Amino acid sequence: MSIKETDQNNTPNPKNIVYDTQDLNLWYGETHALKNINLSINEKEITAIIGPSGCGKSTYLKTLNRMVEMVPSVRTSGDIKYNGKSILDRSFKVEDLRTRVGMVFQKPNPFPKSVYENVAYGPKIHGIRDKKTLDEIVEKSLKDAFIWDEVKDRLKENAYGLSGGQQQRLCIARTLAIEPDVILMDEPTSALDPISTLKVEELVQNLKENYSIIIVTHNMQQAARISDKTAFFLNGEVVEFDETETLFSNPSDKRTEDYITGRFG
Amino acid sequence: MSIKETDQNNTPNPKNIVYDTQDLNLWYGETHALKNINLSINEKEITAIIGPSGCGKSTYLKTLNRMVEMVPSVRTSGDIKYNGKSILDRSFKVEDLRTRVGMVFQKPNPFPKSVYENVAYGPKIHGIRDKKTLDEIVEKSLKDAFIWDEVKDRLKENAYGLSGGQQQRLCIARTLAIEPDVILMDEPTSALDPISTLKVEELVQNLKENYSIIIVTHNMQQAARISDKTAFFLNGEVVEFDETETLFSNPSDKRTEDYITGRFG
Amino acid sequence: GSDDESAGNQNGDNKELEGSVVVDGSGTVYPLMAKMAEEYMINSQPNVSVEVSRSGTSAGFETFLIENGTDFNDASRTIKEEEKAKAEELGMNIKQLKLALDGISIVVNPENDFATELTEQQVIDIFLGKYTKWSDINSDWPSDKIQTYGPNENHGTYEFFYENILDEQDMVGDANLQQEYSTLVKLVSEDKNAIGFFGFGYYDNNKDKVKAVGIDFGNGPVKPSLETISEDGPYANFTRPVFTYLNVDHAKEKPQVLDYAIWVMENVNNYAGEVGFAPLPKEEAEKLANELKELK
Amino acid sequence: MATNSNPNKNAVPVREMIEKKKSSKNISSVFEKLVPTILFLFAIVSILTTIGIIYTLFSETIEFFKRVPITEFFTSTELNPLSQNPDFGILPLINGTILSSLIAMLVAGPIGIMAAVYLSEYASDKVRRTLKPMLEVLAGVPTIVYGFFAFTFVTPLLRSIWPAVDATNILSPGIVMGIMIIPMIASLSEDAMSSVPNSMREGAFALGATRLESTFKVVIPAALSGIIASFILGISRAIGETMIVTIASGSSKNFTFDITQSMQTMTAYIVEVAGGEAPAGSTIYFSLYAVAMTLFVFTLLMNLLARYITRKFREEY
Amino acid sequence: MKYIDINQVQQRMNSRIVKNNFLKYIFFFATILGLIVLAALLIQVLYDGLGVIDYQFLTGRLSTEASRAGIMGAILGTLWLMAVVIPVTVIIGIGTALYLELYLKRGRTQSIIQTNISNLAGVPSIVYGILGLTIFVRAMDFGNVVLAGGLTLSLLILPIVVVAAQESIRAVPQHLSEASYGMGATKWQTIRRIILPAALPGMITGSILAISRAIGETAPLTVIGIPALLIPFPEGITDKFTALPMQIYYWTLDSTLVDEYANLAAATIIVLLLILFILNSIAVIVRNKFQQRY
Ligand SMILES: Nc1ncnc2c1ncn2[C@@H]1O[C@H](COP(=O)(O)OP(=O)(O)OP(=O)(O)O)[C@@H](O)[C@H]1O
Ligand SMILES: Nc1ncnc2c1ncn2[C@@H]1O[C@H](COP(=O)(O)OP(=O)(O)OP(=O)(O)O)[C@@H](O)[C@H]1O
Ligand SMILES: [Mg+2]
Ligand SMILES: [Mg+2]
Repeated sequence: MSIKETDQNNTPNPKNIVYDTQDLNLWYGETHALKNINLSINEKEITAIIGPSGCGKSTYLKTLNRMVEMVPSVRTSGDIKYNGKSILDRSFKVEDLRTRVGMVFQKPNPFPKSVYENVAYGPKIHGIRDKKTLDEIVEKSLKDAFIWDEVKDRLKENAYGLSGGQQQRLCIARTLAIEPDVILMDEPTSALDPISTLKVEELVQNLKENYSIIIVTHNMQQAARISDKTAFFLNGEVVEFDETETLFSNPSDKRTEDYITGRFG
Repeated sequence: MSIKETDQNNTPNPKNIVYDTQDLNLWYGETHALKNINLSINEKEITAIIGPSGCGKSTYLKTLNRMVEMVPSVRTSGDIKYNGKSILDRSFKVEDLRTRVGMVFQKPNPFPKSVYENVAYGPKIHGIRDKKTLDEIVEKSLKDAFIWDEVKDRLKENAYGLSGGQQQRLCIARTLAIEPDVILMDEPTSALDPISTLKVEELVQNLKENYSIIIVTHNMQQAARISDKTAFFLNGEVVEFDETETLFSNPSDKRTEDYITGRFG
Repeated sequence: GSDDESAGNQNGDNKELEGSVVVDGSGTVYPLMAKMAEEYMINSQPNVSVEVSRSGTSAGFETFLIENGTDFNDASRTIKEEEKAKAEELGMNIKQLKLALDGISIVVNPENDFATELTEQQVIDIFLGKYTKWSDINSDWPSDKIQTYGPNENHGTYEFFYENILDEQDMVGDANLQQEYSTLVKLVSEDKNAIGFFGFGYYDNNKDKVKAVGIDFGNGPVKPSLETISEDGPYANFTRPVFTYLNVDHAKEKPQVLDYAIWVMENVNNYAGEVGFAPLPKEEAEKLANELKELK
Repeated sequence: MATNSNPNKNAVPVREMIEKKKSSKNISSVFEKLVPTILFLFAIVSILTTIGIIYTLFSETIEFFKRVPITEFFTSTELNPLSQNPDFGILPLINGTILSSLIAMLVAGPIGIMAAVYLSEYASDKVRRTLKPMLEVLAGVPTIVYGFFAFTFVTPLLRSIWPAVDATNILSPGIVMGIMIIPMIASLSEDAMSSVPNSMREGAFALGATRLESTFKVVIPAALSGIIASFILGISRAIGETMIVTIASGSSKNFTFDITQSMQTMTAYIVEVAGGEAPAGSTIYFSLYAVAMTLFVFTLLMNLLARYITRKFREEY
Repeated sequence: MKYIDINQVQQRMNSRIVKNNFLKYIFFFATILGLIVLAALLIQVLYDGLGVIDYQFLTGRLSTEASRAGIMGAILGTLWLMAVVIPVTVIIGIGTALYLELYLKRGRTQSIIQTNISNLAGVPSIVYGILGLTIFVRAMDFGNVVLAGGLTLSLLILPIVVVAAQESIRAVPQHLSEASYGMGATKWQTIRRIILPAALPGMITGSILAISRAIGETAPLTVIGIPALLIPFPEGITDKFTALPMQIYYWTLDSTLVDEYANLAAATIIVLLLILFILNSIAVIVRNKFQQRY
């Protein structure tokens, strides 16, 4: 409940920190997947996370909305503050957190329902029943996700009839429908063709106006193109975290340089 | 029956042709996988087949012992002569062909039986029942496959207890046990570690004395190291077929050059 | 169909009754009881439901002799002392109603043309195993081994045969005793050296498959038939009565139970023959019916 | 609270509405906590069923063994529950059960495995996809129908071929049970054989083996644990089968190995006693539970054995 | 030095190939043998029973008189049984499956319950009959009414329903529930709105197949005790009843008494098989029609 107090409508300070990670460690059973992560993520920016496969990018992202808990063997230490509140605390309701923090997955995963029902799902589970309100939310979310024109005539059709790129934008619209503060994206374009990828990238850049976005990507060009800040992960550690321009043009760590020049990964 | 006449104990003419492929075309349903293949393969030589993934290398190899027929939708046109006999002819008995032409697969596939039984399997199905003869065959084959010393004390153990490299040499021994004329090998080392790979390569070069070997490989160095002749496949066609040395040092086709210098593939 | 349409209307007052009547007990009596239940519902009281089970005489008594037990229990034997004692213990009034007479029929394979007549003693000796071959009885008969058949110990018929005919002497060891009469009839009809026993109804219905043996009780051979089966007739030695027991308390509480009991005693002679039982002497049935009417 | 710093988001004040609804969420959060408890209660039913089965069988069986010595029960070949000096030997029933299951397996084993071989190794995809469901129809026919069929069709047919066969016998229900079990064995064995990787077959073919040789010398040995498990489950099924034997095998309590004769199985005995004259509290009534207990243990052991075999001998390819 | 004499190999080759081809036909024959028997069974049943089936037979009451016997009572009895079996098994079965798959942590408890369920699936149906007789008919004193029979059959098919439901839950891709959780849905909301709808076709198919098993079951009912003659139609779950398979059983047994009973039994089999056929077709249709592609 107290999340409200630090809502984005407070003093519009662009350097507001939305996520503050302190000494985060995470184990999957014996695997030490995240090691002493310290990261402060700003509001209304796009933060990219890059790094070779298995370095812990997805794990970190899933920790931010506590989705990682779905693996039974997970243990964590350290702290993550979301708008000042400690989210790793058991007393913190995950449902609350996830309502404020949306997530978009690598593979488009619409529900096997109609386009409309997909978008209306979030508002509905949060108790919005009024048909008119729902209609408005659906329309607005689909518009914000740049997909309204393509689907407005087939709202009643099953979402699986859409192309992969459309499905992914539908998933983004679905997330927008509950008006989160933050959107987490885990390689949202890796399953898409180049044209759909471009569309999604464009959309992400547009969303930045209203949302804080954290995006995991394999594709360094993509990180460079769209993000404000970039974190480079390696073996569960943050090797470097900086303005995207700085990180790509002038990395301060040798390993970062090796990675972005394609010497490994 | 007439295969015998061209058996390797005939006049030791090194330029004897063991396989002669003429205008071979092959379709998997609609996919045209092999296009107008013409290739003559010499006896007692190592012939390497290289090319990018999906170019039809395995398909061609499997056509040579008609294993490709296991895919129900396969159609072929053209002809393959094995020691002068047309093998694509339905009247040609595949079991006969496969007794003369052994095959080694990419992933080691020993039977889930003892080491001994693996090697004795071929002779047994061909009617050899005598225990002593079988013992001799097993020992000789394992020796020829350079694995006797490693397994002689565990002949009764299950073959799955062996390492990957040992399993692959066991599969080669199993093939040697039926005393084929030709051995087809489909990327026999791609699932092995470097040390095992070297052992298998050494073995292959030794086998050349007595057998005609056709080997598919992804690894151009390997082809260069061990083969006498090399065929370069691309999109189901033979782009170039020549002495290995010539092909690698002085390719006559631009595409071959691009491929061997790593420009694609 | 019913041959006596007026049967239901003889029943004094024509008051419409409803409710259920629960009958359990002997499988031998079952065909008769089921027939009457059905006719009663069709011709007399369509709103009364009479349900008939056939878990057997003894099992039936188990569910009869309890509080809220069944209303009737069919029995192919008289009630045992311990069963009577149990009823007394419960303070339960029960009444024995004799329904009809059954004749134990001795049957052989239809191909058997020699053993058409046997004396009572010969039958007993066969089932005691004193003869093993037909030729042991009569040297003219074939020297094939006799195979005996009968219903198993589950059946009142067996009990009667064992107690009253064999006088509680052990039956021959290799007798083929079956639970199902269907099986039994089949077995006898297909074994030319068979000799078996079962209720008259099963013989009556399968005259094409098995052949009854005439029994000489001292006055020449008698075959079982609706005429010869009676407690003082020529087939008396192999005749046994079948009963149903009424819970009198239920009869007093539930008019449909009493009504059914009266109807049964008034009509049983019309249906007995149809399902292979010989009728009671008229007076005996009437007497029971009148006793029941007094319960009203 | 106002969200006007963010005009774009304000067409519908979703955020605000969600926050408001949250207060009313308490009821649903109680429900949320209740759900696992309710579902747990459902899950407990299966445990209770097992406890119920074991408890009822056990308590009455113990009562039975107070009256009939356990050694007599398991060693006597005489079963005359209703005679004046009753004998309670279960061996005739075990004998009947084993014989009928044996006959069933002699039918279902070879035919089932041959069908599995055909479906897994020889049939084309299309043929397999039509034949397999058709075969499974056989498993869906109620056993009472098979009983009728055994009694009115198979027995007369057998008798016309082999006159020594009795009108009720253990052979006919055994055969029909076998037919009933074919789909089970075929289907489970086919699963086991299909999961043998194709590389095994390729290995055999490359050595010049015919399909028959690759099947019998490579595929079947590799799938053996699955095939054996399917056999054991088939036996378990045959042991527990009731109506076919009840109808078609008569009720003689013979201890004999002559399959042309009538015999009784454990299951048929239970039907006979439960449906016949079995006064509660009598020894014969308790014998029902003792036999049922034996039957339960038999089938349980078979099922555990099947599972053990599949687990323990699972092939690693 | 050659061990393998190519001449001998050649000679053997033909007989090996002939053997292979010959056995192929044997295997094919074995596969269709079951179907041949099925055909024989159907033909025999139709031959015996088809003549009996008419309006009177289907809607009439039971009778000892073969010519006027009808099976409406047995049909209704079977329907009433299903009125107990369907809700009980579907609710408990799906509930159990949800608990096992989604709430219970993998571990000892989970494996005990799971093992228990697969063992229950292998318990002979007649043992369930004894359980029903002891618990429902006697201890709970329901008597041999629909409720007792229905509960007995429910316990009998419960393991099948649970396993089928578990499989359909497992078939719902993880990423769908992740998406739902990712939007702040609670566990129950996710189950109710995402997992259950997606798993439902599979659950329905599995349940129908289990229910058709229950419809054909006879052994447990023989143990519970069903009246041989029951003319009134059952009107509720506390009424006594008879059911289609019981009627087949009684008529088969009594066919010696009255020959025509064999025809009545055959006719009842036709009705029973028809019902099962319809149910199975529905199951297949549900499976094919509502199968999700994710
Ligand atoms: N469910 C799990 N159980 C156990 N270990 C896991 C699990 N998920 C991930 N890991 C391990 O944690 C480490 C980090 O995995 P993670 O998925 O976060 O990597 P990633 O950077 O997202 O990789 P990719 O680019 O391949 O998606 C890896 O070593 C992985 O093997
Ligand atoms: N069973 C099959 N059914 C249909 N198409 C097939 C089948 N096997 C191969 N193909 C197609 O035939 C073409 C040649 O395949 P093939 O396996 O021979 O290539 P390859 O050169 O061996 O590739 P790789 O190096 O990846 O093993 C490919 O386009 C492939 O998709
Ligand atoms: Mg990842
Ligand atoms: Mg290949």
